[in-house]
Amino acid sequence: MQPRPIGLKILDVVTIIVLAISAYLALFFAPTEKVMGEVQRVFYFHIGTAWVGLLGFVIAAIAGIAYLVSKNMLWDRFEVAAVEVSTVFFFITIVLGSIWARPAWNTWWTWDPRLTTAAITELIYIAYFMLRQGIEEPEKRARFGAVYTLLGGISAPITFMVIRLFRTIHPVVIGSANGTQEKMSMSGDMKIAFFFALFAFTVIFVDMIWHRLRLSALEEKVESLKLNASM
Amino acid sequence: MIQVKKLVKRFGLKTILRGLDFSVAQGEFVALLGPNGAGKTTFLRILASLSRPSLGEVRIAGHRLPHDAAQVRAKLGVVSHMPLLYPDLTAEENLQFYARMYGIDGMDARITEVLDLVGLERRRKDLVRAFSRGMQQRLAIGRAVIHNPEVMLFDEPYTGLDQDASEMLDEVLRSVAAKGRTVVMTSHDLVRAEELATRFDILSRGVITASAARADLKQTNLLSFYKQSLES
Amino acid sequence: MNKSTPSLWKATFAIVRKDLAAEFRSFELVSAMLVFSLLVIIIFNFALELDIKVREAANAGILWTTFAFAGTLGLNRSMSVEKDRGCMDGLLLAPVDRSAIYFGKALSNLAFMFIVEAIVIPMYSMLYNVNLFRIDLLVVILLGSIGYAAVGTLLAAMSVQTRMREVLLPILLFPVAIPVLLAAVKCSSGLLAGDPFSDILTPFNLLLVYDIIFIAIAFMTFDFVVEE
Amino acid sequence: MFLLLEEAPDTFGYMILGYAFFSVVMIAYVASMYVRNRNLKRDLETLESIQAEEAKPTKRQ
Repeated sequence: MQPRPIGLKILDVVTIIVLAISAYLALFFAPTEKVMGEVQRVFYFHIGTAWVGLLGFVIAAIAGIAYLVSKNMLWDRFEVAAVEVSTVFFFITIVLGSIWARPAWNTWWTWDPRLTTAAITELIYIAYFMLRQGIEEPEKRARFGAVYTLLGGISAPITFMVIRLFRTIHPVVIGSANGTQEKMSMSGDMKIAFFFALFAFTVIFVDMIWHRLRLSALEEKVESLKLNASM
Repeated sequence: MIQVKKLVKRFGLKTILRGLDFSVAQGEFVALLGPNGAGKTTFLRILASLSRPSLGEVRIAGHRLPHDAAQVRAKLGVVSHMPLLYPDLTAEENLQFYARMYGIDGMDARITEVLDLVGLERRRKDLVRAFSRGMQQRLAIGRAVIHNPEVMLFDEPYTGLDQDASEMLDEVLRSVAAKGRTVVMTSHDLVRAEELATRFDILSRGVITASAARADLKQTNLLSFYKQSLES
Repeated sequence: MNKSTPSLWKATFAIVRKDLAAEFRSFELVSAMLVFSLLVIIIFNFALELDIKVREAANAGILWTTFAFAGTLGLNRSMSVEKDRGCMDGLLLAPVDRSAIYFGKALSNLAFMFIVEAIVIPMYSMLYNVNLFRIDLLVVILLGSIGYAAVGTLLAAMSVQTRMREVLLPILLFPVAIPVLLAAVKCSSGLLAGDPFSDILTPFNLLLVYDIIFIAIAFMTFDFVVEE
Repeated sequence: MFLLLEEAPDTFGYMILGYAFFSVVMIAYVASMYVRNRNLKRDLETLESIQAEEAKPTKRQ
């Protein structure tokens, strides 16, 4: 594989810097929340990872459609990279949410729409990798993967809507909360930490996708050499 | 009847067919010979419209693949090493089903005709489950000719058949091929191929490496021709 | 002998007819689904200690869990029949549109689900003394089964082509089919609790939306699942 | 946490747990990418050397 391109090297450094700044803002800069105490500080990273987790899911579905239309393996690599990185981030989101929920709601887990949808989405991701694992041909793997991300990408929002009919106790962070839900109010410094976390995780996400894409390219190269060797 | 130009088929990174050229005139019976892994089945699946070419041009009876797949399919009969039959249906019901899928009018008369052709008229009402391998394969041929196709593709039709069954199959294949149909058959059974085909093409490493008409093979026999073309 | 390319409708119907004819000869699939359904119901009965109070809340959930599990059996089996003997190639060789194959298989899967439901529902009504024969409830069951069979047929066509085959189908299907199952449960439990129809309008609409979207998606992507 | 004890509940431990978890998963993921990358590079080298030698290739699995 070629050495890391200069752009990626710069991005790696930037990623570490923004992660450090975001951690500083979340841990020290933002004021302690009155009701929840220190644990509220995980919220910044919870939101950051959730945001890129969802972003990755959307990117994967779009890459899936692009693959089916163009049959260009580059889109397949994009899809895999997006799903894999998102799976990691979404897993963090769910666990951080759970850690927050323990003191807040006095339970590690609640069957709240957001949490449940997140968990189901994570299961769709895992099913996606199991599907790919079971297919030898790269081209078929790409096709099936694309169809499945498309199905998952459409069913997840409907899942959310359906589960919301049952009940919710999740706070609404942005947008209007209706009367039954508690609304989290943020001070100015909190908002800085919040928006910086969103920005920081977007940068981290891009950096990781880039690395994952390079890994896929290498995988493909090795796979093709192996095939030629065994012919 | 069949023209193939510079056909390339890749599965992901693996290239199976590498710029294959091939053409068959109407009424020819071409045996496609070659070692395992040479791409015979892949090539036949492309001709059968079951697999898309990665590059190159494929024309069957004037129609382009994969673009005009529906027109090609209507003129194509395929016999593979799998019977493509439903074991829980009778011979008649299997043929009825495929007749409906091909939109054939006067279905019953045609089914009788076909069952006669493959010598299974007396087993018409029997479940395919109870058929021997050879009978299943004959019924599979009946299934493949139900719509009176102009072009027929046989993919290793003798797989799993004993001597007697193979001989019976020979007769059926010959009578099916006799009606001016164009046939392409893959096989690694040189004896069978020699009896039926009018032309022999060798497929090796994704291209046709040699071709000989039956007439040219008078002096030398098929086996030595086959070995020579693989070595070169 | 005349021949013409059959219409989408005729080809679809031919496939359904073939599947039903094979099934009515052996009853393998329906009987397996049926026995399995009854076992699920019995297990639930003891696992949940269903006294009258719990049962009223749980009826809808038990019914749909039963249908979903039994449905998976049917989906797997009806696709492996095509795959094992190469019959899928036979279908693909016919001069019919790919969507005819999808609709044909989806309709026969749906028919198998209906047959099982037609036996499970009266039996369940009898065993637990609830009346499930209500037109509104039957409509919900119809819509729920349609959505489930629509996605299930597509995913079964995928899973039979993988190394894990039958094992993979529920793993692929359940997370994607959760909306249709939950919406159906919500509708059914509302109806069984005697709520007016206006109360269950939201889940009912979601059920409809899911059906329409997923039939459309499956119809559009089925080509990609069977082509090579 | 000592300062804020009267106003807010003591949830300092949960916060530490959260960030510790985050760090562990991120490090694990980055490490997995690194390991996969290294293994692939090693495979690549082996395969390239095999090709260079034109030796009879063995099927790797």
